[in-house]
Amino acid sequence: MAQINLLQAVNSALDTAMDTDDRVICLGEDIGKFGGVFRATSDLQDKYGKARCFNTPITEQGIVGFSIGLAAQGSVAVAEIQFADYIFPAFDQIVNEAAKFRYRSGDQFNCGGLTIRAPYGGGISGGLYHSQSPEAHFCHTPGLKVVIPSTAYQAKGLLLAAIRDPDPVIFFEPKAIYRAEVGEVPETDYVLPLGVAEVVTQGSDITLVGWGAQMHQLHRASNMAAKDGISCEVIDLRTLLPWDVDTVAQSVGKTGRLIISHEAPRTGGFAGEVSATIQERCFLSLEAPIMRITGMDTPFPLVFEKEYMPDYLKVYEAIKASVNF
Amino acid sequence: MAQINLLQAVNSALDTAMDTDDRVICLGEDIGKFGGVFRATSDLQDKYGKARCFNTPITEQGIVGFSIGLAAQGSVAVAEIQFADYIFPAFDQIVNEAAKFRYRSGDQFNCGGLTIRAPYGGGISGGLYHSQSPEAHFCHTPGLKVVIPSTAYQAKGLLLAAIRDPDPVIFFEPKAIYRAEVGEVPETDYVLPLGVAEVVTQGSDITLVGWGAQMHQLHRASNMAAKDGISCEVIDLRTLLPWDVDTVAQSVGKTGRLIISHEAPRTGGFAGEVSATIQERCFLSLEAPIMRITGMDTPFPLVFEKEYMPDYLKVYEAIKASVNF
Amino acid sequence: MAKFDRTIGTLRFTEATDLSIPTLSILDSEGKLRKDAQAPAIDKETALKIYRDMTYIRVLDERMLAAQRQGRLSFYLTCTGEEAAVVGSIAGFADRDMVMAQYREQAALRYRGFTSEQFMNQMLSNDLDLGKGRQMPVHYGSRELNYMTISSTLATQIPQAAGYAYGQKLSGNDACTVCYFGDGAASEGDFHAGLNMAAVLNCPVVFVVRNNGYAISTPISEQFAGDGIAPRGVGYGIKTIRVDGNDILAVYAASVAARKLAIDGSAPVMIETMSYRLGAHSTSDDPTSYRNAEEEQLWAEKDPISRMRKWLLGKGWWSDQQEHQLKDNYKKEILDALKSQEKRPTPSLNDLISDVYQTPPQHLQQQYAELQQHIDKYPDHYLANPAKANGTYLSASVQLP
Amino acid sequence: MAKFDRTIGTLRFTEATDLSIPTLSILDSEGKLRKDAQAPAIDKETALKIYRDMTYIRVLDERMLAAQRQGRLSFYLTCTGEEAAVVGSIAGFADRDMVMAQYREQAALRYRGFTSEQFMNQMLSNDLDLGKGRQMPVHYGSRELNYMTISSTLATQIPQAAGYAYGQKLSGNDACTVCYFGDGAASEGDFHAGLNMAAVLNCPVVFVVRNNGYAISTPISEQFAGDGIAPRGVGYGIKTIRVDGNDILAVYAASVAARKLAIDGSAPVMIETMSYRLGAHSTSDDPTSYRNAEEEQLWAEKDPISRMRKWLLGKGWWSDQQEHQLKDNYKKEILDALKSQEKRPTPSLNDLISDVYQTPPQHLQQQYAELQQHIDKYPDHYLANPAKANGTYLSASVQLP
Ligand SMILES: Cc1ncc(C[n+]2csc(CCOP(=O)(O)OP(=O)(O)O)c2C)c(N)n1
Ligand SMILES: Cc1ncc(C[n+]2csc(CCOP(=O)(O)OP(=O)(O)O)c2C)c(N)n1
Ligand SMILES: [Mg+2]
Ligand SMILES: [Mg+2]
Repeated sequence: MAQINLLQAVNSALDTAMDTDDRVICLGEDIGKFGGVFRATSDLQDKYGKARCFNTPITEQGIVGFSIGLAAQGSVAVAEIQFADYIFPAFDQIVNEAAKFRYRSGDQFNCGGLTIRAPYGGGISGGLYHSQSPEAHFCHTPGLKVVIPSTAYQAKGLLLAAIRDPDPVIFFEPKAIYRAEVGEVPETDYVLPLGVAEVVTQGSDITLVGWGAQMHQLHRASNMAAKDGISCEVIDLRTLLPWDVDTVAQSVGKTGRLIISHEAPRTGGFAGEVSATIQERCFLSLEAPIMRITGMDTPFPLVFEKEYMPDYLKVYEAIKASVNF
Repeated sequence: MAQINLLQAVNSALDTAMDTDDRVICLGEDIGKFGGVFRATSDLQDKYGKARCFNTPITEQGIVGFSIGLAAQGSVAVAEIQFADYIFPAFDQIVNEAAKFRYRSGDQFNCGGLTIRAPYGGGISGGLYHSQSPEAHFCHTPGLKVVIPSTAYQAKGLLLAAIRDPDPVIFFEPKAIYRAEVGEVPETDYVLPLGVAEVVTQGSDITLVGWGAQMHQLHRASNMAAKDGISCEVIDLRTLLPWDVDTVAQSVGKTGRLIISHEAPRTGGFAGEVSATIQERCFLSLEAPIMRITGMDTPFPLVFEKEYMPDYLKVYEAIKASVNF
Repeated sequence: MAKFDRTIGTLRFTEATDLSIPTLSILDSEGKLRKDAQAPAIDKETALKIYRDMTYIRVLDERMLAAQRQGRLSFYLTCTGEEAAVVGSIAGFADRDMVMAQYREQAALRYRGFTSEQFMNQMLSNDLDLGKGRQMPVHYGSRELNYMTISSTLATQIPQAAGYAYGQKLSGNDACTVCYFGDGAASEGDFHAGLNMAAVLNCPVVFVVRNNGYAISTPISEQFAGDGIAPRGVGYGIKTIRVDGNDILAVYAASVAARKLAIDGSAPVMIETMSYRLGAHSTSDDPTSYRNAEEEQLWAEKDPISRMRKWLLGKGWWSDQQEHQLKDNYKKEILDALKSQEKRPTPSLNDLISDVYQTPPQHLQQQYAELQQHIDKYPDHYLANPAKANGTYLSASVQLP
Repeated sequence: MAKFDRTIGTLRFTEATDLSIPTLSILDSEGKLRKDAQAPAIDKETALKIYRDMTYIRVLDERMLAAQRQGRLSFYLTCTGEEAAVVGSIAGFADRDMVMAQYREQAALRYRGFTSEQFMNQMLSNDLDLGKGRQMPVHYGSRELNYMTISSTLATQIPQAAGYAYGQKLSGNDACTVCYFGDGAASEGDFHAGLNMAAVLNCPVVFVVRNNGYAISTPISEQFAGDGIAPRGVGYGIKTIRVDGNDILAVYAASVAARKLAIDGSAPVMIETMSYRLGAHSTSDDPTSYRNAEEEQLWAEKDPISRMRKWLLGKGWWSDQQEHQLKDNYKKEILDALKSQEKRPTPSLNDLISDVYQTPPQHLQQQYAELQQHIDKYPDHYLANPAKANGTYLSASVQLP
């Protein structure tokens, strides 16, 4: 096993997917010879040819529409959207088409072979249009699956699972930790299950739930809290739709406290869904209000990015507030 | 004051807006001579001319983009999207552009003159693409306001407020009750405040929160519950973004119980946001879990529309469950 | 690819009139071959199949309009006036070619073999509907007949068709995709995305643009300012032809040629069929408020079916007697099918949640269990023959879709 | 409007080559007037202003590239190679015309009078940035100069420009909108929406398409298959011209004529400037992996600034001495501005939440109050000169935007 970073793990997953299945096709803006602006598709065109790994014109609605058609025909389409901020022109194709394709046809047709990859999130001084976390928009769309890895190991296993999953999957990659996040990743083929959360740290006093780059803030906050004698159970959701309610509910049943954290703005963010559901399931176990530590209800800022972000200090303060409630 | 229906109230608001301000322009698919497929813009082209009320080509992204430009220039653009189901091609223009226009320019430019009207919701045997309630997608977008009337009186007062509001507003109209909902509506000019909920029925045992066509299900359920001796406080949110947390929190502080209901699918729906927020604000007052009575997590169905819908019977059962918790 | 190497020293703007795209016309209004025309090779069997299917759809459309008025179905939408544009084009393709249509192309589905019962099952949302009762009437689809299920959202099928065709090319199965859409749909961003991608990625797809003068109430003069849709194809580097959409031979000839170009050349082709929507947009529409009777009359006189009949009669391939019998048979077949299929039950309640995903996830199963419990409490309130309810539910002025 | 009345009896597909759009060229590569060319009327003052602003931007671009490498700003993106396309076009418009640009048109902003300090304020996100430190470098905007704030999302400004121009027409203020975008952006659905709406709704907007051969790494051969972007304009019924984008006189002549057509005729006009992106896409890019040095060299020899200089020298309007002095002055001006403006403080923390709405709603005020409390607990951790932090934060292989 080699030590590689999250970006290399994505590349390895794509390589494995293309190698093990001729029907896998990668497409997107600048992903061909250039290997993508982040280099996630490096070498794939050389290895598998221009027919299976190619540049598209700059049209996100076209990329997704085209990929739906490919998938409906029997190919396995892995489309890259250059930044998650640019996924919105494809919103109709994703929400009205991909998500409803199987249902509306009575299962005569499906586009389950579709996976849409997009780097998401802040922390790179990207301002309004290179920083957004749009996951909640897609989590309100039955028919889609939404997956976000937080480590290199997860990235490869979850991306392979997403590509091979029989339903369309949106796969958001935490670009801020593309290189910083390094770990042991098998060179061999493996998948991690979709729809299953990972309890990363066991604990007894409070449950912390997050996904993607935000996991690192949770770990850091959890370590700080440990020094205060507070034991945090840290859960990485990994799949947001459908999400693993049981694992979170079981944990909160034990700890009685819950903090959910994400970078996206608070109002309408996915933390609200987790909070509402867990409140329904664990009402009698709750010893303090479920808290949300999130981005603020503004567009993503530039100079005040650090202040906007739901960092470990904000999580740490919330842990203390919850425990002292 | 005349008895008119909700659709006529919308028409009256548009008429008043165009009459009182030359800068108001109505545009959209089939809204000109034809007066729109629902007739919301009837007679406006005759009255105000083709320059101020006109058909556009069929391109929702174009309609919204064009309207943003109009508003930035100083016009007051009232764009119709023929069905809320068809707002998604305009998602990027709404979420990345309209919502962020003022912020990104440091308030040098704004498109506050923009209002987007769209008929939404089920109950008309419209199936997947003539029934959706996409409000939650927009409520996760700082910079927008989201408004939904439930009566003819509200429709006129809120639409006039939306058109004159200094921020871009998405105005969803409950098409299932366009004609059924009739009430006294002043012919004169008036506005209702945005961001303020209406306590429609005072009650003491449980709070019911909803908006749009769903209010009628809540009223009916509330009447049924009254016969069982349960006193419901019914709140019409009217504006979803920004929503009136204080009014709901105050009510729940009193009743200790809350049900939120909407037609859109449960997961990621706006009820989650209301639940999470009220749980934070009213934790110690809650006597039962906050419940959500919503559409199911499927695309909008056709033959099983009735089963899918969060109707008064489902709300009534939830009221009993909450009170007996 | 463009070379951009022709320079000029004087300032001149290029205008729409600099590219004049003529309309291919083979049969004149009397059903006679134009003198200068080259008629396509077409055998009697194909010609008669085309004619029968055009006629079938005319009869189906008339019957279903009436049935909708009687409240037997919630919604309907005719192909009337455009039968030659649709049947003439589909006849140029092979059965293995995928069809991705808009919603007004039931005639193509019939050409592929869709039965009267199958039409009824979909429109009545009964238990045999291939779409499991989930979509409004006329949203057909058939995997068996390579006819992609219709989506109400305009133009979304255009980039999808490009992708589907790309997949066909990679599979090497000597097939292409034929993608239909209207003059109105051609204004959507997806049109641009799909045509440009098809061209630059060499996808074997034939785009058939049905220019029928209107998009609901909006005349083409308010839809675009150029010379129709055809010049756009040229702009994308797509081989493009405009045809008289009421001339069955012109449409057929163009389609046969287009398919060959698409498959042999691995490239998209565009056909613009010039025709007219003789009926209302749908049963929710009344065109009298936005267009005049003279215009309608003018086009009614160009009726593509009677024009083809004259040609067939001229060739001695058809007789008035056959005509009467054919129509009577179709009327009976269609009415019988309506009567029998409307007695069928609705799909199973489980189809409310199946197919959202390949396997229903836990939360959906739970919601379903809760629903069943709830229905058990109010058995009379739910599951009450919703197919019937459809017939009365829609308000007459609601435009669907 | 189209009449569609020309018919033809023989089957023939129309192809891209049926519409050949030439390139307007006035100055040859030596800066001499072509024999067959009609030079536009241009006075010395305008010519020198154009030349100076082109030169200024070349100097600014060089300086800021270096500053970015030194970590003094996070990101930069040059106009190099396209100065004539941008300055030549903006010079054809009036100051009251609105500019809606993509991101590579800083030269147009300079032409309108943006100062070195103003450029720096934006790039350094300091307290005087008109955009209040909210956007990445090069996302300029100035209400005073009628220059709409740049958005990173490609092509969104195109339908907006149509709407803006429609508003100008209604206001009757004898102004138009000039809308810039690249060959890559022209593939977005918004392009189609904007151009078609502008044409059919008669909007006085001039679309300037900068065809510079690449969209990041993607060459135009993988962006479209037709003859560039110009024929699309013709398809929409828009008067269209293609010009040598490195020929200042051709660009200027076309722009002056385009503005007149747009305003007098209440109609859109399209100009395609054929040029080349001589530099990298941005400071996050390295073009060596996707194009070769020969190609770059070929285009470097066509440098629009030196071509214009030759013309000016030929006319006796410019001298080598003036040249040196001008460049030295600009270098100093720019470096001084960088030094002084980078010392300025950041905007006020309140600008994190202002302007989301005209008035911050209650929930946002509350979030802000909580943030302030939190910062008070960790005063050293936050508000630590973020402008400086920007310089080191970005990974070199992140493409922004
Ligand atoms: C994205 C989207 N926008 C709007 C509509 C509503 N709509 C349904 S049909 C139609 C007109 C389409 O006209 P055209 O493409 O010319 O087809 P025709 O009906 O003439 O065959 C409209 C606007 C829709 N279905 N989808
Ligand atoms: C909607 C959207 N998709 C993708 C991007 C990423 N992106 C930024 S610039 C660019 C290339 C644009 O090329 P072109 O329009 O030719 O302009 P040029 O850089 O050549 O001036 C891309 C793909 C974006 N900013 N917005
Ligand atoms: Mg039409
Ligand atoms: Mg370019």
